[in-house]
Amino acid sequence: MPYHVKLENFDGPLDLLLFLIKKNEVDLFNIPIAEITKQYLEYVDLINILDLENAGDYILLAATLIRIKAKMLLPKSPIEEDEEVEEDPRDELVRQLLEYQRFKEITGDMGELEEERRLHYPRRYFDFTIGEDEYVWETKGDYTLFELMSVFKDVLKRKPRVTHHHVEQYPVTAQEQMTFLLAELDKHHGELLFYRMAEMLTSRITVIVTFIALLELIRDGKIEVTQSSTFGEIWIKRRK
Amino acid sequence: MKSEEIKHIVEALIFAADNPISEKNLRQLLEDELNGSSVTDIVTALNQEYMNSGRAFYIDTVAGGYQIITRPEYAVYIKKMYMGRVRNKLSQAALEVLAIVAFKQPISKADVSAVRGVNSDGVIKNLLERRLITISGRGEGIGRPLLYSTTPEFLEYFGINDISELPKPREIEELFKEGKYSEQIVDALANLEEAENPENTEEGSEQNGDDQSTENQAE
Amino acid sequence: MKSEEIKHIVEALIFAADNPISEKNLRQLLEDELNGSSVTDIVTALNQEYMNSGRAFYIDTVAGGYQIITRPEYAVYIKKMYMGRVRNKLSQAALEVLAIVAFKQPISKADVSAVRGVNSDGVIKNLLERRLITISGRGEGIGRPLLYSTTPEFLEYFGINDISELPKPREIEELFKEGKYSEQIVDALANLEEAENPENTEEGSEQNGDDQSTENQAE
Repeated sequence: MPYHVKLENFDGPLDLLLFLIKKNEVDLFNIPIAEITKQYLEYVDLINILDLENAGDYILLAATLIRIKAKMLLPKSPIEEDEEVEEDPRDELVRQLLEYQRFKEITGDMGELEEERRLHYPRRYFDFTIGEDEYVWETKGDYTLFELMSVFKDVLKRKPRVTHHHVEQYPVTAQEQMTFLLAELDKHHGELLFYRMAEMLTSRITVIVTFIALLELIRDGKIEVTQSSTFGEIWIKRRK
Repeated sequence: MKSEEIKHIVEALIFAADNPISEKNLRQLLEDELNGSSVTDIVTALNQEYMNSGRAFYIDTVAGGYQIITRPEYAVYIKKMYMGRVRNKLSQAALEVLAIVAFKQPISKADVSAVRGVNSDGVIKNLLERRLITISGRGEGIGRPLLYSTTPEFLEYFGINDISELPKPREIEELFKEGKYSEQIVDALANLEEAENPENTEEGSEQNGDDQSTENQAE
Repeated sequence: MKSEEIKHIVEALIFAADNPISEKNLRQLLEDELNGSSVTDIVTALNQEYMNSGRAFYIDTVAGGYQIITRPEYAVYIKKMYMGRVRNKLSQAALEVLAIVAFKQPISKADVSAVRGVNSDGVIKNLLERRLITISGRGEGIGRPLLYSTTPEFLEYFGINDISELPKPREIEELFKEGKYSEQIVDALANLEEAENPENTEEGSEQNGDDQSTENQAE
């Protein structure tokens, strides 16, 4: 009779290990590490395919098993012998298995409690309209911290982060403003107060772009700018 | 089936329904067992019993069907029972604002609104009145805006002792990050499993050294 | 107020409550009218009446309160009524996590995962969603991890009045005694266990093979 194991039934590496120990009918306190490790690794190969989410945990235990195996094969170094006398490399694992087993054992009983309770149904419909303009009760009016967290997460997700990626096409280009500036200068006999020029502009962004255009024109040597004092009036002049 | 038995099934169904249950629905659930008897008669009989034994509830006939409700004379007590809760029930908007204040406190009104993308002044006022949030200081920015934080009442509502016990945004993100397989899939598999093999003990799975035909649920 | 009247008010309140209602809560709602009478006696009397008249429901003591629920024999019909709308049973993994949280609460996610030897984040999130566990504080250790505990809904879910009604996990010593192994290993393991077990104090969990007088302050 071929054996078939339902892999999804294993709730983690310890569960699998306990299963192997039981299946092989070996003493939990004297685990034949070599054989159990071999079998464990065979299962892990399969689990890797099926239980990707927890594959790491299965592999971690595989590594532990291999380490224990290696430790048991090695002759004890004198130093080690001094430090931990009689320490079996398997002890920690056994302890972990027993601790896990404690809780695993009672899940069956808890499942029975659950089963039994599911045969009983409480009332689900609450609709108390007491006289006109009275409340219609809503049930479970309180929220949990988890629900608060849930709402927080949803709000953050819902909101497109406008503040960070606010991309907008400028209504004007530096090129346009260079042309505009030169035309204005021509209109005003080649001389213009910067602030007068700024007054003609409607938006802040246009002022900024115009300023860039101004710098561009200075670099090209087409205009020059003079200021009589700090914070004083800025004169823009056409260079001939 | 005896008519007494049918009566009690009808009672159980009306009792446990999460909405008024229609006669048609009751008939479907009882399949053919109802046969000759009339649902109306059964309900009348039940109500007669309730009346005779002075029960505090009765079965009412509403548009959608039957529902079991308490007699009006007890309304005053029930109202008292629910009153506090109803008053405390937070709207979705309030819950959102509360969540933002809780996990980003201290925070200004403008920042709350910015996160939600909706003006939240009204909701904030409401939460202030309920004493779930409070003004806790002023920010550094332009105009030094008022900053809001949660109150001890807030902690009580959510059953924690101290503001430091509130999860950090990083922890929230961690909690909600999606695994490769969502829990629902795992659950679904487990249930499938159960349906196929009510005993999930491994008894039958005999070992067989090399024969690794660990085929998924063969059978 | 006559005792008959009080009985019916109690009945109405238990009937209309959407959660198990505690004796304390009932007393508050009845103010001083309850005075001499015992809520337990009233509930017993009501249950006797339900029994005698063959009602399909009865009052159960659950999660530290009273709740009116249907008798198990009607489950098959009600289940049919709710078909497809009832929550799945808990998975084996979820039951494991609940068992660990129930007996080691408050406990961090990392500690739950350590006992199970497998990452339990997804299961914990699912249990939070189902309100069977809740965040109850922060631990003292590194990074002050969030701690989890069971909820009243947990008790209600398993139909128990308090946590002591859960099946107890065997003591680790008892498990040791099952095997045939040398006395030394038992002692070594028991010490290890003891040193690590005082759980809640977190600090004390200095693993130490030799007998550090970490006398069982736990349990």
